[in-house]
Amino acid sequence: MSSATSTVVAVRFFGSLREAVGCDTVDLDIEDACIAGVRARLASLLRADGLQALSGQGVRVCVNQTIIRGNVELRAGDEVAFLPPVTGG
Amino acid sequence: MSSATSTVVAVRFFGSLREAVGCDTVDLDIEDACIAGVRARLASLLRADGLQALSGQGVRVCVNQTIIRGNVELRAGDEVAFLPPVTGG
Amino acid sequence: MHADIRVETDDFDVAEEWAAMRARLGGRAGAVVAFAGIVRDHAGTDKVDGLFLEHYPGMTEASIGKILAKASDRWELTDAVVIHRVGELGPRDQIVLVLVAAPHRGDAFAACEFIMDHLKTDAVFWKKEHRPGGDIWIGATGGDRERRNGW
Amino acid sequence: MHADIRVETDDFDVAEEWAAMRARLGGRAGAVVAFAGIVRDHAGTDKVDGLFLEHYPGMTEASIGKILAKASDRWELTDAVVIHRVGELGPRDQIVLVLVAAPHRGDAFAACEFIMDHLKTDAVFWKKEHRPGGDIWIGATGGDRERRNGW
Repeated sequence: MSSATSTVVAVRFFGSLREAVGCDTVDLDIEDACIAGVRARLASLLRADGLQALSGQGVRVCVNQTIIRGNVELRAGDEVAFLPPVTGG
Repeated sequence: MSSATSTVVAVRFFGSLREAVGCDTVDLDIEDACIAGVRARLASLLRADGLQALSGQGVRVCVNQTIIRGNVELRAGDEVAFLPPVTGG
Repeated sequence: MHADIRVETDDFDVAEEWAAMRARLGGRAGAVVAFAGIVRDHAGTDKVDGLFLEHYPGMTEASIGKILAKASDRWELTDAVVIHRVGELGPRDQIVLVLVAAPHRGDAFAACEFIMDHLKTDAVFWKKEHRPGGDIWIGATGGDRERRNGW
Repeated sequence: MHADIRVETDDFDVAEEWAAMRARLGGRAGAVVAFAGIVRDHAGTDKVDGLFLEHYPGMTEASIGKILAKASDRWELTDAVVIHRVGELGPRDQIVLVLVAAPHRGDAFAACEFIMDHLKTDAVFWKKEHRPGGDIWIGATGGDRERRNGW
């Protein structure tokens, strides 16, 4: 999964996660071009409470607006999003 | 139930019964001041098919806008109505 | 509960009724549900050229009032409006409006559908359809009665 | 089926949406059901001063589209419109509108309520309530999930 060249992906945080992380969107240059690589990079950037929120119950991860499970590979320009539990209406 | 003096009541017909009877409202001078008296009087006034329609399935009789069952006494000025099955909306 | 019942020959304006209800709502109402019945141009496979609706002034309004009272006993409602047209109506004309406001959406949906189902079977109206083959007086259908009895 | 999905910060006008839908209806549609959600001034016993609604542009519209597709598979519908507001909303503000037209009223009622129940649980929105004690992010409640799972 790892690559020698780095990959830049956009990472977005919504709702309570946006507040916990203190950021809306960040462009991350990741070494390991996958979700685990994003998490590893975030671990070196975020405060502990922000990082913990991303692993909270019901948090879902999207790649290019599609919810994914587990780890998936990423390409340059992909958009990764962390979504807390939703509620409309 | 019968009285020597006559009693005038208004009799109304709605929907298909209004069409079958060929009349909207009629003031009837009845000898027997009750629903049976109204029916007897109508028997002498209406054509057979109109009369038959009044005894059709689902026809309800009202006195002063309240549905009644069987025979009830009437007073002068009462409004009797024959209602076919209803449907709204 | 604010309740309003009208039987009229004139067309109604959903926008006006909706705005009037909204103006009456306090901060308690979280849900408004509206149902409008529209005259269709067919019934089953038969073409329908129009309808004639007849009512019994006084008794008809009272029959609708009983339906609203039952709905209000059963669900928490803040407002209910029923407008039912009578007279000659053509295809695509509006025929009936039921507007309900409630604190919670489940109550508003249930009450609006309950009122509409009971209007079909219990409200004092008579409906004649103008079909190409002639006029037909319509009774509540078996389906209508089943829907009502399902409540 | 004509379908329209909008997520906007501006308020919507029920009258305008209703009129536009009615203008699209042919003689086939016999029933229109509208649901409007309105911001309440309390949640349980807590006062609520307002809401903040957030969405994920693109994904949110797609999540609503999936709900409409499910409804349209399940019931015979001629038209469906969903408008959902985002941003800051105060008590008594309109928050969501679901408008459905169908040949038969049972389908229109069921589809409208189905869409609304799924908007609460499956549509991509995040809601924060402003309460006197502070802001709270709200998740779909157990009751919301039960309603959705009941379909």
